Amino acid sequence: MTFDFSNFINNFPILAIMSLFLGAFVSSLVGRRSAKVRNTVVFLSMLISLVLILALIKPVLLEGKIINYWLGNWEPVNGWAFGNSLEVDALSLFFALIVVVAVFVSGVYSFFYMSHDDSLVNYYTLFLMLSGSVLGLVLSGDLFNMFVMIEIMTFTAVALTAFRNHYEGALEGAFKYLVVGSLGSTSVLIGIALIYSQMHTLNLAQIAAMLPGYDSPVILIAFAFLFVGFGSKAFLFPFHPLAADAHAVAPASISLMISGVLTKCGVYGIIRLCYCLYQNMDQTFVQYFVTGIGVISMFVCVTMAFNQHNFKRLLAFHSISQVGYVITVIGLGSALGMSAGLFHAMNHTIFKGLLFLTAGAVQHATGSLDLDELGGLSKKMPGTCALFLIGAASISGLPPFNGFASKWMIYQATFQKAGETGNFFFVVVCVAALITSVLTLASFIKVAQSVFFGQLNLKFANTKEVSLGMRIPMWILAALCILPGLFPDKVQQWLLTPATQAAMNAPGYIDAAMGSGYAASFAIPAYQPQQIFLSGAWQPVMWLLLLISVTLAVCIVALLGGDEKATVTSEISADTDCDPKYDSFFSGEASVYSQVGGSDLFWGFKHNWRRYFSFMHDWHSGVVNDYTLYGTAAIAVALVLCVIFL
Amino acid sequence: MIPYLTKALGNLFRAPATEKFPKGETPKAAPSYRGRIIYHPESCINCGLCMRVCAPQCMERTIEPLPNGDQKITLTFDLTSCTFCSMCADFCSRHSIELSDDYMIVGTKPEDFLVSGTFIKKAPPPKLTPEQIAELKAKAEAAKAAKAAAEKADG
Amino acid sequence: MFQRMIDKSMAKSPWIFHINAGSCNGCDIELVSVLTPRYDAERLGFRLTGTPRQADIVVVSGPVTSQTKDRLVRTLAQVPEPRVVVSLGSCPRSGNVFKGSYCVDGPLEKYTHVDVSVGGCTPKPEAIMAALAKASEILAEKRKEMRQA
Amino acid sequence: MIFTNYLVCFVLIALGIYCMVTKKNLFKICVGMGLVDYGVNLLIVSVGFHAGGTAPIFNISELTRDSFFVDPIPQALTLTSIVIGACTTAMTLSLIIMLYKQYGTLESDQIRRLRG
Amino acid sequence: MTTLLWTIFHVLVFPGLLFCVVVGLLLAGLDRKLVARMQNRVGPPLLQPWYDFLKCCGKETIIPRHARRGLFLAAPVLGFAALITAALFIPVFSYSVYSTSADLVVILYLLTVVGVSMIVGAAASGSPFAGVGLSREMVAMISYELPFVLVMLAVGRMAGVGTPLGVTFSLQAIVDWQAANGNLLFHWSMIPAALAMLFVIPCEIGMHPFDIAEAETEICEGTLAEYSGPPAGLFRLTHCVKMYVMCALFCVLFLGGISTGYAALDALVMVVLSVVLTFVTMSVPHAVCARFKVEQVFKFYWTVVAGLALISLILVWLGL
Repeated sequence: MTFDFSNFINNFPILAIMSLFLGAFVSSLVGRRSAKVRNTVVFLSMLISLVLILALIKPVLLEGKIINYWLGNWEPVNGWAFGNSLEVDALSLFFALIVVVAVFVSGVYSFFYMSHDDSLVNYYTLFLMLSGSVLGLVLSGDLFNMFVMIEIMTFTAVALTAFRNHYEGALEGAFKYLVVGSLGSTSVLIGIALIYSQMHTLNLAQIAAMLPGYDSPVILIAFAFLFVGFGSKAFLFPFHPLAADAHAVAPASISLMISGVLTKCGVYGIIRLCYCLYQNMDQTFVQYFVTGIGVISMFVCVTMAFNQHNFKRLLAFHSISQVGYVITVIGLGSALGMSAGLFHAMNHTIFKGLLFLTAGAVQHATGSLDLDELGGLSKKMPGTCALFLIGAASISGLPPFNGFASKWMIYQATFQKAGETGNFFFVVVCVAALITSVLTLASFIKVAQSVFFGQLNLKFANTKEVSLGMRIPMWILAALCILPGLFPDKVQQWLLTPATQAAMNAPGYIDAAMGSGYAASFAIPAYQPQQIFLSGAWQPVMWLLLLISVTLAVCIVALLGGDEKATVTSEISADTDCDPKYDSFFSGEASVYSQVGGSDLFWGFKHNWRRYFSFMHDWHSGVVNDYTLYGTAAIAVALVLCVIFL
Repeated sequence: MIPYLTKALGNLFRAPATEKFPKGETPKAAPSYRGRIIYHPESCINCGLCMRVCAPQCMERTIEPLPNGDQKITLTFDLTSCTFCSMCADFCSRHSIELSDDYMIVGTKPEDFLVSGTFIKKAPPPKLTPEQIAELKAKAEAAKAAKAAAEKADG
Repeated sequence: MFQRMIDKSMAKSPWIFHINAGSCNGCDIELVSVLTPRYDAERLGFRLTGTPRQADIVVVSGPVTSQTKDRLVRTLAQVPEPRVVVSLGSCPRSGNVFKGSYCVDGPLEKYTHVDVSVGGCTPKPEAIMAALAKASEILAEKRKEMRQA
Repeated sequence: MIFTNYLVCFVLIALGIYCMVTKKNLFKICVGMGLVDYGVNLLIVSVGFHAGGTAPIFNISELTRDSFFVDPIPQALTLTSIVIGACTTAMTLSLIIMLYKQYGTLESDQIRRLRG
Repeated sequence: MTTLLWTIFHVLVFPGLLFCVVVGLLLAGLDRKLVARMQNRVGPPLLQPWYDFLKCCGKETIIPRHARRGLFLAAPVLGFAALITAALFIPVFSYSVYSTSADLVVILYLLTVVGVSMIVGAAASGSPFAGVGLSREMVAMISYELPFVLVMLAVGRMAGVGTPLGVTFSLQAIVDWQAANGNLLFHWSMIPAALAMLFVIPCEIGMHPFDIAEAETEICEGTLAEYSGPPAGLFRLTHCVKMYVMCALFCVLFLGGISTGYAALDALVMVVLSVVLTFVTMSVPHAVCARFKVEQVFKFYWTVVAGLALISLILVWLGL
């Protein structure tokens, strides 16, 4: 008997999903007995899904295979798909990779981060269900499957948000998330029903084949509903207050999941919707629509972050701002834009995950997330501080890190689009992206200053660095932050190009599911692989130069001042508390806790925009009815726009 | 804005207003400048009025008796505690104190700021003992008697 | 060679930090007038810094009142070596007219070694210039001593 | 007749959203969510409706070219959707109970600690 | 082997470290001298920045108790290195060493790194004055970044109209375009952008009317409040070199077509132009203006300067 590995690999996607769901089931069964067994089960199920998905890299991403798994072997008959299917092309796998890595890191972090909480069995069960549903969503080849997964995802996320229900606002955040999130889910469901009413099928590939040639207003309405639905899962404007509320109160490991994974599901849904199902990304209106929403999310959220006093709430706004970047470039409809968007989506999961985990570490160590209260933690938690700085540099797009590589691609994509089409709108988009980047930087400077630098609040004098188990997942993410920044061309070659081509290649997706020639029979033109014009990337020569310069600068200091025996600072006195020489200069005053609080920074900027900020503050009223109203209005606007312009 | 600009650009082609001070000679102070104190001990009569009027009490007087009964009087002005109000000079009836126009009162040691003068106050003639008085009286009487005798001899 | 260059430039770019230890502002105004176009201390490399950390010459004016004493001591300690302390006017050395007041904790020499003093109430800018020039010479000497030590 | 279905589900959804947007009481918001759910379920069922069709219960051997039945998939979908709706309601209610315990009120405009 | 030697030469001597430092310190000295002359003073000697830097190197380095030692010391080094790297990407007219296809973005970000390193250093020093200083530095950064980006896009579009992508961010391409079609400064649609860039230069460097971050009398040198000794000297040196880098960037962006073909002569022209630019953009405003307030800087840059750049961008976009 020969074991046919290349066929067996077809089972990997479903096994990966099932291992997570089974893990949830088993851990809830056995977990009450012993924490060790529970953790083992959780760890094993995460590990299995990670390994299975990693094993798919070679065939799917590198060799371009599209895996089709028909549940119960209900293969399509006469060009009509009956059964449920999992369809894994490079795009799905790309997102699946993001998901499993994030889940793994978050899970390992949870073992230590959540160790002080009770009823952890529920936590891990919900956590694994969340993971499984997200993985199921991105690997699914079936529209209704996607809806079910979205619902599971929303529930578990809500439940996990409210998990620490004694925290102030945890229940409130969860409630808002549930109410408005269910509005989004409903919107998806309506869209699916409308599509089904016209297509009489739920298989993504088949719909993708039939839709573009089908002309009906119902389809356009369905587009609006689906877009808003997926958008609400990505927390795009105007659904962003939910994310802010949910992130701020959820445990950090769950914040990572919500920002790094759940929003990616929304992004994935939008990509599938626009590129695969409707294939209408070449229409100017859709480009304007998607890009416009992206730009608004990006800009509004980054300015909202200036108003925040809560560490995680601030991160939450940034999270949506970065997703706004992704959506913006995906809306360009160019291969480079897609590539940039995917890269940034991946990077966002990594660096935002890292930042949420550091926030979690700070909360774990000090019990506070208040930016005005914290300060000077870099002395007490040097490791966490270094990790935070890596994350902050990445999200602000400073050169050596991954954020720079992807943001560079984003600017190029938008400006190339502008150059090609001669359309001023995309110039504005490019400028907005650049400015948002600076504002992001400003906002993270604020966090760094008010949490890690400055003076130590005496309240937190006994703070200890978090345990190694919490730092290792963070270091994994930090390494992932640095590596793509160092080798963007490899990432481009191995991950982004296959995923981009797969996303743009709707006929290939259709043919893989429905048999070759199926797309052509619906008059969908065969896909010509698009060249990704990247006018330069961060190249090794620049590394060399930067490295040499750094060495030089160090040498200068060493030569000129460093060998000066008399000027070497004595280490001993730096630590004694009595020598005023080593106090901060505070106009001669005694060194008391005199931190410039987070809310006091950037006065010059906020003062000029005070009207905007006060309007925005009122607009994010915190009342669930208002948020529902914004959601409904979004649906209504999308409907009107789609009906008029499409 | 424009006037400032023209002024600034014009200044480029004008000689600077800066004095050459540390190089070259020290500029003179204003006519009635009250600078470093000059003390003329030779005309001092040790009346002590200057010390009475000095607000920061910058003078110090030491009186050192000499074996011959004279007094060596040293008056020291500590310029680091002087306000240069010129009160002492105004009150000095003998014009022994004057405030010069030397303003360069810079130093690294406390001694650099001291202005002092010494003069010797002659001791008054010693007192006569009763014997001496008697003797003197006797002498005087003798003289008187001699004079009277001479008159008598003439008359 | 670098060391010798540093030695040379030490005297050419002394930066001043000014502490007002309860002064009546007379000396402070004169110190600022040193930087005006007429005297232009900048041509000798002098520059007023805002922080003691970058200062080479600390100029103290005022009779060291009990309110300023702690601040003065702390700030003086925060000046990196080599440093030169200049007392400006009569007050820091003696207390001047405030001598013996209940709120004066002078003189300055109780708290630090004063390298150069300027007398006068207030000193003329030329005198201040001369004192600063002297201070920068002392600065260079101190630097040499430190290097040889 | 099928038009009535669509009208009713539109009305249900609209009422539900109206309820969610304007009613301050948390329970009423929950009711609104339920209404929206029912409207959508009705929509899905109506989508699969064929006038005069039979119930889609066959053996595979009975299936012929002439058999005329309503689309079974929407019904399956509706079942799933109903289950999900029930879960939503349960979850919402439990959250409302906890919220009432913590905040002491059911008015949504007093439950706004997270804002700005 | 020779390429390696050339690389080392480029980084060390020209157009890298030595050239930058010498020209930067020369410009700084000139600036101080010129400002002094405009204020009717004699002013410091031309070599004063040298003396300042060397003197700082001879001083003690105090690391305050609240400071984060590693970052506190690494920040100036990192900023200086990033600046030198940025300088390497700026071609001296035709003599371009490491021109890639998107230098402008690289330079923009490397200059951001310079600012950020200063901010991180300030944050790491733990002083409240530095806290205020860094927030102001950041506000200044937000202020000039918008017009800078707009200018960059306008130039990129102008020089890249013929290319397949329609835009170019390569400084080499921009220089070549100017050599063929005339300097951008003399295209009337680019004049507003050039003006905007002239305004960006002093704020990017933090020269006097815009030195809100280092207001020495107000917030005790702001970001540098706790720095002493060599690190402080390195920050000052960075400041001086930045003057040259920004002037060179302006020359390349708007006067790129005046290459003579000889690297040495080009370098000389660059230095002369930098001196002129220093005078126009830094010395004159320094002598004439009082310091702006924080919110005034922001307002000025986002309305007047950004408006100028935007006009240019729109004109260029309309093909004028």
